[in-house]
Amino acid sequence: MKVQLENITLAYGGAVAVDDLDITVEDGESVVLLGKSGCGKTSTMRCVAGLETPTRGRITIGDTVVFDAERGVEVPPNRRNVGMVFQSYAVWPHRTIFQNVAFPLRQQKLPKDEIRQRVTETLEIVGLAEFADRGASLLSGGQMQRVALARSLVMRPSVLLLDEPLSNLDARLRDRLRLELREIQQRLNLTCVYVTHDQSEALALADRIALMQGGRIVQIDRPERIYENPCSASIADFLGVSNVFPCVPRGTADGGELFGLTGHDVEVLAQNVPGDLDSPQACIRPEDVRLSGEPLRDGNDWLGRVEVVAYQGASVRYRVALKGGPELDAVVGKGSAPLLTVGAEVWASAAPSAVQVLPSEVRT
Amino acid sequence: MKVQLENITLAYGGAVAVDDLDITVEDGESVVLLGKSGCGKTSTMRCVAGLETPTRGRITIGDTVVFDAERGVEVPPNRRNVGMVFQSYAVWPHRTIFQNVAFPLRQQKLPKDEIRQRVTETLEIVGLAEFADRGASLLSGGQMQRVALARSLVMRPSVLLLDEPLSNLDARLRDRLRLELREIQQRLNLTCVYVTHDQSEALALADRIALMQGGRIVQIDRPERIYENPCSASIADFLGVSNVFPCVPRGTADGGELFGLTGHDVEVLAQNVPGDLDSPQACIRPEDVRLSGEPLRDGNDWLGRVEVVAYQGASVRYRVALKGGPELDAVVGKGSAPLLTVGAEVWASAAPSAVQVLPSEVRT
Amino acid sequence: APPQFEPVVDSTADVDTSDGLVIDGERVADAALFDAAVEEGRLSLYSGYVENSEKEVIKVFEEDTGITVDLVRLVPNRLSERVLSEQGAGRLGADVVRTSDFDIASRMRDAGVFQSHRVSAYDDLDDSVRYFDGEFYRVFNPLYTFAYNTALVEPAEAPTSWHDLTDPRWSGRLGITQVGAGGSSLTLNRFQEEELGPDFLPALAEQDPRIFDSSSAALESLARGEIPVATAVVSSVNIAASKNAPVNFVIPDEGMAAYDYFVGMTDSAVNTAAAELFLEWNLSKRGQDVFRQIGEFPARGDVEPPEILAQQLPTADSGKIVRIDPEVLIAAAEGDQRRWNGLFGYLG
Amino acid sequence: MRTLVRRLRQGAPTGVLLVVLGIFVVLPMLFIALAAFSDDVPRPGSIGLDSLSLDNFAIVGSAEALGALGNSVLIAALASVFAMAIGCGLAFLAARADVPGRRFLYFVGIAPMFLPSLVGALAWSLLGSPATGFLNLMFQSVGLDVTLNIYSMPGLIMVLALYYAPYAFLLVHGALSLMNPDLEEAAFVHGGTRRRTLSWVTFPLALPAILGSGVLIFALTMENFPVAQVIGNPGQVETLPSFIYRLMNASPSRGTEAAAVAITLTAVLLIVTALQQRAVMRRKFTTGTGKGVKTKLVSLGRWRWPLFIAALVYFLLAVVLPIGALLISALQSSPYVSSLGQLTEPGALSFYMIGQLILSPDFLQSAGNSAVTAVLAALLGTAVSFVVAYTVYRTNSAGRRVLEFVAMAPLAVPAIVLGLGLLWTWLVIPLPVYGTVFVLVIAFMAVFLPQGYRGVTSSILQVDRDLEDSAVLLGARRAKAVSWVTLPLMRVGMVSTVLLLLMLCMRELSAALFLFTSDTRLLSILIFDNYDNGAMQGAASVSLLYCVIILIIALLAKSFGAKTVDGAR
Ligand SMILES: Nc1ncnc2c1ncn2[C@@H]1O[C@H](COP(=O)(O)OP(=O)(O)OP(=O)(O)O)[C@@H](O)[C@H]1O
Ligand SMILES: Nc1ncnc2c1ncn2[C@@H]1O[C@H](COP(=O)(O)OP(=O)(O)OP(=O)(O)O)[C@@H](O)[C@H]1O
Ligand SMILES: [Mg+2]
Ligand SMILES: [Mg+2]
Repeated sequence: MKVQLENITLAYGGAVAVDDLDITVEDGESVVLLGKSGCGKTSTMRCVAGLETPTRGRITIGDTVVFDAERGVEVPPNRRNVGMVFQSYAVWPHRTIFQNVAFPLRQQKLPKDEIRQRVTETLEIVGLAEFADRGASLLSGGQMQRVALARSLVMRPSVLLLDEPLSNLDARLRDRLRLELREIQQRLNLTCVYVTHDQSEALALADRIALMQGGRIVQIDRPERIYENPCSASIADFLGVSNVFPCVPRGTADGGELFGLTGHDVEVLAQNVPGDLDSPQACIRPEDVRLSGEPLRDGNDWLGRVEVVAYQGASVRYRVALKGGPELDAVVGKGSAPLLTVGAEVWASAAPSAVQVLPSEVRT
Repeated sequence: MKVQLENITLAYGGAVAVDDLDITVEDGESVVLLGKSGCGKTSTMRCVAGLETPTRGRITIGDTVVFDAERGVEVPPNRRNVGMVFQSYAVWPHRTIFQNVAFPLRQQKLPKDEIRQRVTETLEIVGLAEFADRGASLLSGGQMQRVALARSLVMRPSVLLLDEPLSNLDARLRDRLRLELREIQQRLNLTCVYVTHDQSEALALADRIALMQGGRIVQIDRPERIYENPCSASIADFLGVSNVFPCVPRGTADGGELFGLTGHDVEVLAQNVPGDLDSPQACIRPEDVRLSGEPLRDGNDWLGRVEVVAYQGASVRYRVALKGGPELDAVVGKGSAPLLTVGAEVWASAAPSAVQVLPSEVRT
Repeated sequence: APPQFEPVVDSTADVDTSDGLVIDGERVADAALFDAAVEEGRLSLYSGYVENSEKEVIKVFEEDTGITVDLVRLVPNRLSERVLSEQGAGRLGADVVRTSDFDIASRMRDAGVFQSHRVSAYDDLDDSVRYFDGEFYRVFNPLYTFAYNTALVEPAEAPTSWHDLTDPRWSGRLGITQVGAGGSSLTLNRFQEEELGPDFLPALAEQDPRIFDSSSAALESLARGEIPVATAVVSSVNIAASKNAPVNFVIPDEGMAAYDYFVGMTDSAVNTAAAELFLEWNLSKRGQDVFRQIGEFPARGDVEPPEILAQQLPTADSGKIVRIDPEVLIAAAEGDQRRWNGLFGYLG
Repeated sequence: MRTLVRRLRQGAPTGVLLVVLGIFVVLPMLFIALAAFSDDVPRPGSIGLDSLSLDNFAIVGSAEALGALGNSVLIAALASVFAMAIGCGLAFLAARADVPGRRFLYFVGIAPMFLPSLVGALAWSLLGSPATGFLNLMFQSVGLDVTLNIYSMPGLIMVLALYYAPYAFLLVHGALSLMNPDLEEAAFVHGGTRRRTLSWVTFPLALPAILGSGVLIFALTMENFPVAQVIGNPGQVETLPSFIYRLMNASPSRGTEAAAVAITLTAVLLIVTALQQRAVMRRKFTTGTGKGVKTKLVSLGRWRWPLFIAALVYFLLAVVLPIGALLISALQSSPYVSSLGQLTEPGALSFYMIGQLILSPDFLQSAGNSAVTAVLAALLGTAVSFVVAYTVYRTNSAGRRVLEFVAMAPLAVPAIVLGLGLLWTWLVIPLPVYGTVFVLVIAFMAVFLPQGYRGVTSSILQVDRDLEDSAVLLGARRAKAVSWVTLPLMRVGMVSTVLLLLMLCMRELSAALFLFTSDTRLLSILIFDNYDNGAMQGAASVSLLYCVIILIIALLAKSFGAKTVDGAR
């Protein structure tokens, strides 16, 4: 079911948590909400679920207006058929796991057998089948989180809201559940809104990613597009582009436009620069920086010294202090180049196509 | 301060959560506890903090025996000088953030000025300085988590226990805090025990990683070593080696030993195989699998069809169904190869040095 | 083993119901009234009279007539509040109301609570007994005097007159009840002012007595020996003594105060016959005798004053039973209270 | 316009509640207020606004009233402090500490409730009167030269503190048993000593319960009449309740002035309530969160036994000694005891009277009435309290503050005065309940609404909203979510509240005085009448039996909710 939020504003006491927010989630679509801690993700979800009453705006689920500040419409949460996994789990400590998970089915007045079967199935998915009769307060953090997840999954709501549902699980389990979630979502054609801070999770689960800043959506798009074309430097930064430098235009040059990094002697060549920028920032992904013994001569080559080496499993992260320039982060695949040591002199290179010049913030 | 746990066993009611566990964390060392949800990580920390009373064993912090089941020694938590970030945050809802964070310093009876200064400093580190006077229950999940972190950091304990302290924070913030944490830990020579499910976090923070399974430590070693030489297939699996196949030895061949994958026609060539294995498993990291149009002929080459393509930001994850063999996961750097589409025929290759054959479980 | 308690009231009597109600030869009701009353079978009584005493009365009445009495018992002040409220709402549940205090009774009357009923002996009754054409009657008078704890004070050493109480011997050892505690206290106060002279109360105040809020609390303390001497009501002392309390009362030389109890049939009475019978019985020799045995002073002049705890009470005309005229009492009430509070340094 | 409609719809539940509470609570109080401003008592039939005046308030300014007020405030303040200390301490021990005999301590906490304060006061006057108190006799017989004088300001304060501590106990116990120990552990780990942890986390988190019971106890001790009468009066300690009592009992009755004093008292107490409300509304006290409630016992270390013994001493003072005294006085054949030795003489004690009493129809009927009324009123009262508390703390409906004020208002009116208002109300309201048991039930619900409301709120504040909301999201109606999640989590608090109301209703006298009929007499009236007749022995016997009945009911109630909230196992 399509979920549509129009001009939603929510304030706690005086503090505005959600600020004139607009977003549409299509039927069967899975949207991941990304944003800094405290930017209003949970609050937005609570508005959709009907747990908070926005001061302004309208919320439509499917064809039904479930909230309209102007017309005084407000459908109570239990009539919205929205499932939600709470950031705080909200597992009922006085019930067993089975009872926790069976609850939504009981509400739907399903026959006992079916309830037992579906609950067991779902508990198996989250790996808690053996704990079914354990009291829910006698669980580890991750186990509780899985109970919360199972409880919402078993319900098969038309809209599912998941607030960091996997944050306390180990990587393997998270991987598995992520796939299961995606599978279930697609099979049941569930409309999903998902909050996660795990980038690979966001990418794996999202049809679209919505970026939130200060209570509003600043960009919403397909994962690879948002990843490749962030609207602003702060979004880029948020998405893991750690090399963000304020810069000033120095005119057009061979193969792109030239920018000087503010406060440094270093210049950078970039392609596809939008015209007319407030406080432009040059953004370079660490994975797009190549390190080698000699300049690559395909656009930008800077000489520098390795300052920090951080082992990251499949890759290595370097911090290189550029000569007359800022520090630059580079992530290099483990197999693709020999390991550098701290103090080594290297050439850092970046193709002009990999350099994005963006406004520091989106204009709203 | 050195922390030493000897033969610690903890049971909740009947259920054993920590089972005859031994671990020594050296002075100033940072150990990351990794393990499946529910394997006993939190319980172990609670034993160190003095919040649970093990049924057996001894715990030494520095030179003091803080717990000894046999001799009936049990030092109360507040006299152990151990800081702990709770998985459930345990932020005091009835106090302001400032009061929450200042608590440990008040306990140390520091002068007011110093308290104010240190609290402000710490709040700045976690990015909550502006919220100092906000009631702690009026915060978002991530903000509460940061309060919990700040509260333990400000205390400068001799041992710091962190139970998934960054799980609800966004990637950027997590990155930053992770560096800060590491920096503080090294500067103050703190002994740290850290639980995290984020692999890059584990790698970035750990001097050593301790792998826990079913209430015991099954492997403890330096990050890159544990990553490269897991003791067992289940550890490898846990560490993100998604290609784990049971196999049977087929004798020695050119450039290594040959194994047949159980239930399939496919064979795999491996180097450095330990002798005498129970139920050997062939483990191949997805990042070590290369996909190309033709066989690479450096050991293992299998023909297959792309089944799933998952975009992962800086890399792409493929699932390839091998002809006459199992499905194989491969992660390919975004820049290093052209994108493949579902249904494409490819050759999957892996160097024999990248194939590990391991016992399925560690013998204990 | 049961402790040896003397029953307060000896209810044996010769009851004949063959033609009306005849008890010990006295015709209490004629056949028509009695049959109608028996027909109704029960009646509802709102009473301000001491609970246990009222129950003794009811017990005997029920034995004599076979009619059940439903009792609602409240202290007179609250009784009046409740009766007036119920009356105002037209929901008065009582057939008969008994209360002390002329003021209360006449305020109830003003509110239309009572209906007049002339008892058969009406014409023989004194004007201080029948009021407003039989709307209510004075039935008996409790006697207010002082009493002592027989375990602490030898009878020979007990004070015998009110003025003895001002003897330094009793300084700090007396218990009295505050003046605002109701009509009884006001009556005693007036008695003291009129009969003992204006110096008595100041002298009593000098003795630094312990002041109680109600006479029952004072008696309770007396029985337990917390104080050796306290003002008390004869019937209460009688009942307490019957329960083995070591107390006895004094018939002071100067006499004692007698305050009034009234009974009347309500305008809204449902069980009219039973109510009428109850009035008849109350004012019959039989009824009066019951009150007498309890220790009250009967209102009918032709009934002997009681003998209580082996002391024969003086007769009405001995001058030792001092009844204050209601009008006088009401008129003096405010001034008396003010003076008393001032003398005893009492709030209120 | 549309917002207006929404406002109205949002306000609807509050509106209904306000109407209900309006009839239960506001109307009686309006009558009292009217009386306070009238020359004549505005009884049914003569209600009108024609005799309005402010004259009655002159008495409020009188030296007597001010003196009594001063005394009362001092006594109430001190008694509340002690009662709170005892109650909270016991609650902590019984709910959260590893003392020996925890279940027994729960009993210790509520047992003094079995004794109405009237009976407790009587018992203590038996024990501690300077001339013949059993304790003094005992001191004498062992040659100790001390004389305990209960008839004094300290004595009054002690008796009040002893018998009001259970209020604090019940409310705080409910809140403490919901507490998430993670919060305490966090303080413990971060260097807090045990005591510091308690004072920084545990008790502040129980603040709504503590403040709530504090206000309650303050108000109740302030207007407590029986103790003031039995203990204060012989010691010439003047208090406001005895002042009001005297006004009501004066001849002619000065009801309107009593009402004026009561109204003033109401105003004072409303201010106190408002302050307390502000403190509670400002912060969140949620501790039982969705991340688990794992109630864990706090280890007391070497304080285990000393604290246990302290609790026993309280038990001795509040229950054992008084019951003993009552027993002796119920059994003894003469009320006068000059030395303890006298009691051992043959025939000095006898069960005959008690036996007689048990079999008497009066007693049986009143016991039955009391039990029925109390059980009904306790259950309904708790239900109403819950609905009100829920509306106030869990919804955004307009007017919820008003609701809270109304719910707390009866606290501020002495029950004897409120009883009068109730009488007028139920005479005027054309429903056929006057004269039946129901009117008593309604009256008790109204009188004890504040106690019930406090009891429920102290728990409701502790349960995380997310827990209930998640049930609603999973398809439950709100009512179902409440009954499946919120209520079970609050069980300890709810059971405590029911118990509290049950005991209060069993003992309540003043509110019933004007409303009972011959068929609906209550035990408490029997006790009071006995006392009023000076029949101490009767009062003691009835009190003892009454304690037994209450004990049975309480144990039954407790066994319904015996499990604490530590999760299904
Ligand atoms: N209070 C308790 N009572 C009974 N069993 C418990 C309790 N707490 C935890 N357990 C059980 O003990 C085991 C270990 O729990 P622990 O909390 O140490 O796990 P963990 O490794 O921290 O897991 P997670 O990563 O999910 O937080 C789990 O199986 C859990 O179910
Ligand atoms: N109950 C509340 N009262 C007042 N302010 C609140 C409350 N809950 C949240 N806030 C504030 O509203 C803002 C948005 O909160 P929200 O919970 O929506 O953030 P979030 O995006 O979910 O953050 P996180 O990732 O940390 O969970 C935050 O600044 C927070 O401090
Ligand atoms: Mg959130
Ligand atoms: Mg854990």
